[in-house]
Amino acid sequence: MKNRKVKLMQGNEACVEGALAAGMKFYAGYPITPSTEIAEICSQKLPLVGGKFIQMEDEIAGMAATIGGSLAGLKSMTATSGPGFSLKQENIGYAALAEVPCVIVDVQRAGPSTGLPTAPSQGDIMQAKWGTHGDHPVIALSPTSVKETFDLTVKCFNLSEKYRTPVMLMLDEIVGHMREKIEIPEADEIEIYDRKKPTQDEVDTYKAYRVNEGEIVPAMASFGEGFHFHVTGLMHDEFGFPSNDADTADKLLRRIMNKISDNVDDIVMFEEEFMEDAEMVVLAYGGTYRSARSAVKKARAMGLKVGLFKAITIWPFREKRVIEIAKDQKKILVPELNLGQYVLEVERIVAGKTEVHSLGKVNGEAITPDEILAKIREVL
Amino acid sequence: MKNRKVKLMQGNEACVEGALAAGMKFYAGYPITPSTEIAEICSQKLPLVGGKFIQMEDEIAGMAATIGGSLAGLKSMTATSGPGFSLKQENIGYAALAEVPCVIVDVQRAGPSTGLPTAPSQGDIMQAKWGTHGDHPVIALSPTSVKETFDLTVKCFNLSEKYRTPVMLMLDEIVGHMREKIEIPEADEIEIYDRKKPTQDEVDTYKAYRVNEGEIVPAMASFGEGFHFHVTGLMHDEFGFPSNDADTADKLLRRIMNKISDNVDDIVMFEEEFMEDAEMVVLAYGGTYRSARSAVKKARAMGLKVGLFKAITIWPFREKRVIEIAKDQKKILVPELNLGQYVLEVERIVAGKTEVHSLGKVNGEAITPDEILAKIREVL
Amino acid sequence: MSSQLIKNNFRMDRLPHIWCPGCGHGIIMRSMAQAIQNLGLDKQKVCIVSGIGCSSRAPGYMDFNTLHTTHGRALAFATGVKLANPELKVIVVTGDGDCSAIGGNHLIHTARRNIDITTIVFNNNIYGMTGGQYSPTTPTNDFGTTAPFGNIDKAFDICKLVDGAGATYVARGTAYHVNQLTKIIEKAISNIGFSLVDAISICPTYYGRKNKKGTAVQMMNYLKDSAVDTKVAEKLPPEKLENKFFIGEFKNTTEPEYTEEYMKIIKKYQKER
Amino acid sequence: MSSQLIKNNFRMDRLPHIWCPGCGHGIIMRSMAQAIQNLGLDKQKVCIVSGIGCSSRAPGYMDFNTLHTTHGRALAFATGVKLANPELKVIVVTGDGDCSAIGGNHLIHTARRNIDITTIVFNNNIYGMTGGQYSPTTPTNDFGTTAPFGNIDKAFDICKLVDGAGATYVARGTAYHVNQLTKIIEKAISNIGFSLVDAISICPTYYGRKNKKGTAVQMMNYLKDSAVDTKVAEKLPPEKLENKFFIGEFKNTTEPEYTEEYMKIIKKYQKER
Amino acid sequence: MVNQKEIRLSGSGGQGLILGGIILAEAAILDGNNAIQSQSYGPEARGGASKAEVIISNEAIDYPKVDKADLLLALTEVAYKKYIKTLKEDGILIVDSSVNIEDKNPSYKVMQIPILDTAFEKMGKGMVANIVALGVIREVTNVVSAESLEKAVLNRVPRGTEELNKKALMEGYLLASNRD
Amino acid sequence: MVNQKEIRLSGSGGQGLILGGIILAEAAILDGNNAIQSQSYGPEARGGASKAEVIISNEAIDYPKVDKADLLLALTEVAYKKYIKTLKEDGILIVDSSVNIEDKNPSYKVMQIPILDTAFEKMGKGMVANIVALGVIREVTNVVSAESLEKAVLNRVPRGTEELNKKALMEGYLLASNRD
Amino acid sequence: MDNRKADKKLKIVEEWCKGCNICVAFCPTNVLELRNNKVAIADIDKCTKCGLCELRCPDYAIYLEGSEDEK
Amino acid sequence: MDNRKADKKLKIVEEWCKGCNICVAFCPTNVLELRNNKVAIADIDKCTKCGLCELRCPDYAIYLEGSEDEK
Ligand SMILES: Cc1ncc(C[n+]2csc(CCOP(=O)(O)OP(=O)(O)O)c2C)c(N)n1
Ligand SMILES: Cc1ncc(C[n+]2csc(CCOP(=O)(O)OP(=O)(O)O)c2C)c(N)n1
Ligand code: SF4
Ligand code: SF4
Ligand code: SF4
Ligand code: SF4
Ligand code: SF4
Ligand code: SF4
Ligand SMILES: [Mg+2]
Ligand SMILES: [Mg+2]
Repeated sequence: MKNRKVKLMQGNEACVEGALAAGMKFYAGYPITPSTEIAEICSQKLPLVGGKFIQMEDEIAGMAATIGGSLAGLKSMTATSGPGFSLKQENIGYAALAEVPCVIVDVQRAGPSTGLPTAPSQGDIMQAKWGTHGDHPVIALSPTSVKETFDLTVKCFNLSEKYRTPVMLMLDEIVGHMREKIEIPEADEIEIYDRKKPTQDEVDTYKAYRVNEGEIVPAMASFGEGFHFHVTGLMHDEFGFPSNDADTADKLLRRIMNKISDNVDDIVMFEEEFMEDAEMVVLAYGGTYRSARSAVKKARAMGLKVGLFKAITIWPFREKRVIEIAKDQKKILVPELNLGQYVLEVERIVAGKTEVHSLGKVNGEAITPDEILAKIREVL
Repeated sequence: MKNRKVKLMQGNEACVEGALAAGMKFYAGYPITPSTEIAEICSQKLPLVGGKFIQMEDEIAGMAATIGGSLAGLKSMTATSGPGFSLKQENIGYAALAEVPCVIVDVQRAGPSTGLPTAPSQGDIMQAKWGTHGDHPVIALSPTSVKETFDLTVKCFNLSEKYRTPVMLMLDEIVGHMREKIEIPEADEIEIYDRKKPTQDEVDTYKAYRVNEGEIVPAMASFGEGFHFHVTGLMHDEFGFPSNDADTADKLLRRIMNKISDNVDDIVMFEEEFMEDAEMVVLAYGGTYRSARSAVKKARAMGLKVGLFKAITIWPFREKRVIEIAKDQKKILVPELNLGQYVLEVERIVAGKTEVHSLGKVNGEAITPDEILAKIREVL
Repeated sequence: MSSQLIKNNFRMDRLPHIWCPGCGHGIIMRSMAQAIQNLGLDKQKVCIVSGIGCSSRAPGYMDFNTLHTTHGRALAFATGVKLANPELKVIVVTGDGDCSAIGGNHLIHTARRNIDITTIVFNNNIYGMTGGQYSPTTPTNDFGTTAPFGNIDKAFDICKLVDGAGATYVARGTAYHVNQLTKIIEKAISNIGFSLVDAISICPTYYGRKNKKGTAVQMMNYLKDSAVDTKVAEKLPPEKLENKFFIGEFKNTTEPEYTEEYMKIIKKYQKER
Repeated sequence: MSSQLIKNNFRMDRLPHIWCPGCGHGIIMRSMAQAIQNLGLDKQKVCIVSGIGCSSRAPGYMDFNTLHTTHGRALAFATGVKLANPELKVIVVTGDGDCSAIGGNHLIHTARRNIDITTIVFNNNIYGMTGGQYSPTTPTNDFGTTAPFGNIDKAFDICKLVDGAGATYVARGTAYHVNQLTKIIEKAISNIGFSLVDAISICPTYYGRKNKKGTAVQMMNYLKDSAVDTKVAEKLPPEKLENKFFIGEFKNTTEPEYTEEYMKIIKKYQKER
Repeated sequence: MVNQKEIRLSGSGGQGLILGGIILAEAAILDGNNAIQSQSYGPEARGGASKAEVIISNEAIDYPKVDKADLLLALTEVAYKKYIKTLKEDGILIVDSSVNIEDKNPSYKVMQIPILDTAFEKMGKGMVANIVALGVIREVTNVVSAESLEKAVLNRVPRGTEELNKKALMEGYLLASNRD
Repeated sequence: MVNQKEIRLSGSGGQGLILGGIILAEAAILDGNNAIQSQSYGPEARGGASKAEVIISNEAIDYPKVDKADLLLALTEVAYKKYIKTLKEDGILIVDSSVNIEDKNPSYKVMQIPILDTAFEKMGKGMVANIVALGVIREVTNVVSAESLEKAVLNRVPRGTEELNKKALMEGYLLASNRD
Repeated sequence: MDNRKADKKLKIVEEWCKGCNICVAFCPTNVLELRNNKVAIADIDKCTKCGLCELRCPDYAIYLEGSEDEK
Repeated sequence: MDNRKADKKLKIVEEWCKGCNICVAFCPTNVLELRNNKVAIADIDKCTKCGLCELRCPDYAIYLEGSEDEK
């Protein structure tokens, strides 16, 4: 067995360590509680590995520079919280349409607006999917522990490189700010995916937005490597040039949506526990999952037949598995630190096949295991 | 009968006329296709009625100034399109939490990102609900004709004043840019709602965020009227002062959500046609509704039993009525100029009680009646 | 108990404020209140607007029409308030980050329009509220939590910036030179047009600690020793000006004011009344 | 068929461009290409970045690494590109609206950081792409579709603005004075640091029409007659300068450049390679 | 019975076709009918072909876009080439005489009329070509009454040009009637 | 069997309680246990009461927040007043001797210990109060081993202060053991 | 401001004092001191009623007013 | 730029010309004219090969190059 480093580490710090392990070399952002530690640690650690950190004038610029960094060839990340996440939306849409890989961390705090800046929340879950205008592809993951924050940050980079799309890490103040034991894997234990690049002999034939046979996304050149390509946020053809043609637009948009929906199995991660004989399932994610696990264990100790489903990938949604659960007539309870967001998607997927219950909380405090337990007993 | 003016008018122009009829006295915005005419006409017409127009440096500032204008006592509006709608999101959340009435017009164009700036779309329907971070109340209406644009703009102002909340008019390029016959009602035919203000003898007892007995929202003073109140985007108590108290936060957020959900019947508007014997229903909104109506008429002419449901209020959703339709086993088809957004909410509400079908289009062209007709025949 | 000035101008039940021991913001806020009182403004007609930051908490304590907006957007909200009701004396309280980082665009445009808004920058050369990241006014080579190797950015001179953008009154004061600051704020408020006061504050908690500037008292002494009045500065030899910064009035001109110009249009074209 | 300059520097299959007959943007774009060619820059290492607007369509025609971003954000994207790969010569093409309205904050901050980016403003004093709304550089009293009663805003002098913000090279040229413009762009690109060229363009379609400025030729004549070289201007009496604007170099200094400073930190602290 | 006519006016930017479409629609409204006018916007339109569309009906008009037109006006060759595909098989093409017609045996009816020449030469004002064209269209289709069309034209044209435009209409009527 | 201890350290900002919490958690990890440290952030915290929380367990820790604590350390009266409600009925309160205890007959165990005095007077360095407190807590609860605690302290304190901090720990041990 | 300096008395709002020491350091005549991290008057007789302490106290915890000095 | 002016020939790309008249107006020797809204050469013999038309043509539709004038 490897002699891994065991450390006490904050969630936000693990996010940076994960990013560095994944090969992040560029960070641009603007500080905001409770994500600020991510910027701070990046400013300290990036130069040590030859990477770049820049504090921009605002979140819009932070997102823009992150995309710029990625186009110039570096794995890039930015981090923020609710108000900044709202500001970044326009450029997130740009990254989605122009297919620029990058990672956006949203350490969720209680909103709306300035809200309760230091209080935990899971209020941006729907915004992650719908925050920018127009249809666009979305991948979002949400970690439940410091270790998982490390792992999922690596995963975010991998997915973004593989699918040429912005990927969101939906942290929350609970996980972002707590310190927990973590074993940092050795470099060679970590799977890293780097964007596919065109080869130098393609210089003359390269089309920046053509998907080659057998590939999921177009090969991606970096600025400065000899490929004179064009990148735009307008609808564009295979060369990357603006086009008003209806078919071109349709093809482009459906391709970037399908690259995600066709690969749900590769992207979606979840975990289950206590499911065999469960009559109801608590479906939870992020920091609230920890309360849910505690509650389910307590419930089991009381003899209640409760299962636990951890949604790791938030978007796209794990439709197949949740439909199975619903068909098994297991009731579903979704506790979350908002007034019921993810539960809406669960309701939609379940389509009446089983009961779906919501437990929301928005007073700035975490949901306690006892609150979930009480709801479990009410539902069962 | 009144001698109403009959005119050929553009949708965007009707929006301004409606706003003026409703008492708009302040407009702040930033030009963007296809909403620009709204700003242009406001700049011409507002001074004529003693109102103010200002072109701000960007959409964020446009939204901010609109809120400022409303706090100073004027009925205020801003208009934009996708990219600008994304930028306004942070401050829309502010208006929602601070309960500042104002109207935001989004003339939807094809996205994501810069997309196809002059092409019609209904791609921001979900963003209208989820665009800003954190849970927040949302009212959004979508007109299907020039006349309805006039009427619904009036309605937007009324709802925003009544519920002290930002209200969105989700126009689309189809309705915004077409010219159509409109009869402008006389001033005295138009129902106008003005925000409830505290009386001068309440100067010393006024609490800016206390809901008085029998009222839906707190009475709203304007700056400069002698009430020294405080407005903040932080969670706040009944005085409007920041508070970190869990109960205060909970109470506030639930109150502003409930003021909408408790009054769905007052807010929600819809229309039905051809429903009696319908075996399926086409549920449509905005510009696409017109294609749907044409298609349904053609279908009826062919003997197909198809009904038509016009969603006028987009958010909140007309749950009660849609559930009834579903219970009647009428299949539902939702055609929309996106890859299927509103249909998701229909699916959720229907919860498996009937079949729900989606017809999406994102190539920058309107959905034609024939496309809907073809889908009707496929579904029936 | 507290002084008449405080009682007359502050929301007593909101005090004491949340600022750290020795934070310069409290001194500047008092100076503002003093200036408003000295001018004898009608309290009902004063509207104080801020963004987000330690500094931006000030309006919450002040007993006027007060508005605490989103980060960086105070001037844009204030523009709406002022244009909608030009009778109001609109004063914006902002931080160096709030007004010159995220809010930089609103700052230059509000200056350009010469709209009658007075901006008081509580400039502590750092993002205080979020815990000490460098700001656009942090001097080169200084440290912040996001500048662990020393800041390589050049700092804005906010006064020069708004001058270039079109402000008609521009001045600087400090939390040490309080009486002068009060006078400057009075003149800024009296100017009909866009005025900016760069009020140099101190943040012992973050800027001070990160840069080994010592206690609040030591930081106040720094202000005392390093600030040179512009009028005096002109007469001093360059070597006396090394490592100094300038205070006093930099610009005091009169140009057409935005809301007045707008009212002219209304007067000329208004049909309904 | 077309000239060698065009063939060498443009994407021939994208031409002719979408700009209106007589639009000054085409002249400025050619001047840029000429400057790049004159400097003998390695085409692989040139990256041209723009925002949104008529002007911002330029990169789509130019055969380099090109990036057409979101409205106002070109300089922020460009900052990412440049910092990530300092080897690239980054040139930003932007409009008066793009860079000084919505993009004003990025403009002043990029100038402040003195990062090695050259900004060419295609300044036509109007929002061309959206059909003629007044912009922050529309002169007072001029008309736009949103200034039907005459513009009451004061105009930015973009050169003064970025000077106040910290740019190290600042100059102005026009679509009429093409050879001078090309020289200026060459010098701007050669400056290691933030450079800005305010390239005065003409928009006959909107600005011209709204303000009765006549045909493209008449507007070119206006540029010819109203532009005065700064060097000459110093020697002229004030009455000769009425209704004139200045062209030429306003600032040409050397200060530490952002990416170079960053590389020093990396050299000093980097552990892994 | 529903009587709905869909008309597409095409030519180059600056020929006033959008104004033409608006006037036609307003004339229809004066007749007590319904009308919808729309156009395509777009940066690419700068300098290229321009078009405006009008739907006129005695009933409510649902779908506001014109797909295949009953009548296509084409004032330039570029416009003719671009939009001829969008004319109904049994539609009417009104095309300026300067335009080179390719299809020698079309299913639709072709009327080649010297609209531009008339406006330039006879009237001395190229800018009234749109009004001449409206006259032609009215005369050919009867889709609006002459009375309403004149009223609609006079409502929209700049003061002082009323007589000129009335004359342009007349020229249009003549051009159309002279043909048959 | 699950053995889980939840500890809340409270006092005023600047007393190093968060660092104290981190060290305690790291010591637990050195012992091979699990630990979670968290704290409340917030603008209101400026100058007011400050706290840090640590959960130590021999199993996985799910819910990371401390609701009712097994042990409350309160170094100031403000902190004592604010957090005493959050101590378990059968918990332990370790409180600085300077604090005025109100409840004369509590269900929890009260240990009043001169932590600040010891740090200030005996050690001459107020800033080691947190380390003295850690010594006390260890001695009272045995929640971490002395060996790991010392290691964790030395890992975290500034170079040159190792001996001082070792001594502070010792003083803590003494304070606790002297009591009984 | 009232200018009859001599009439004014020095007052302290102890609960508001955060012990920053600014008033102490900048009192020209050393009237003040910190006790237990709160401002306190060491020697009222030296006070010239110059008002500098009030002017610079960030917390409005010391001021001149009324007719009775604090001792 | 190649400076052997006399060797150069004047060329026109008619499809690209948008008829803005700039080259016509600013040609110092009146070589050019608009025909049918496109640039045309009225009198090539007057051309001094100064290159101003090329410099100011917004559409790159006129230039000096190669060895054959357009007539
Ligand atoms: C959109 C947004 N981005 C970031 C933040 C986080 N934030 C709050 S205050 C602040 C900086 C405040 O600095 P400054 O304006 O200088 O005020 P100070 O606290 O120093 O007085 C930041 C970055 C926020 N609240 N909203
Ligand atoms: C976020 C956003 N807001 C507004 C617009 C609309 N828009 C596009 S270009 C433009 C103005 C362009 O003006 P300028 O930069 O001066 O360029 P020009 O067209 O005059 O060359 C505007 C307002 C947009 N695309 N995105
Ligand atoms: S952090 Fe700095 S600016 Fe903020 S209150 Fe404390 S001392 Fe003042
Ligand atoms: S609108 Fe103006 S700026 Fe845009 S292409 Fe036409 S002339 Fe040029
Ligand atoms: S009034 Fe002056 S002399 Fe008296 S205590 Fe205050 S500072 Fe000292
Ligand atoms: S200046 Fe104020 S807060 Fe500071 S020590 Fe003196 S009285 Fe206390
Ligand atoms: S080269 Fe000079 S002289 Fe010849 S046509 Fe062109 S502008 Fe005229
Ligand atoms: S300048 Fe160019 S586009 Fe204009 S007329 Fe001459 S050749 Fe044609
Ligand atoms: Mg600051
Ligand atoms: Mg422009």
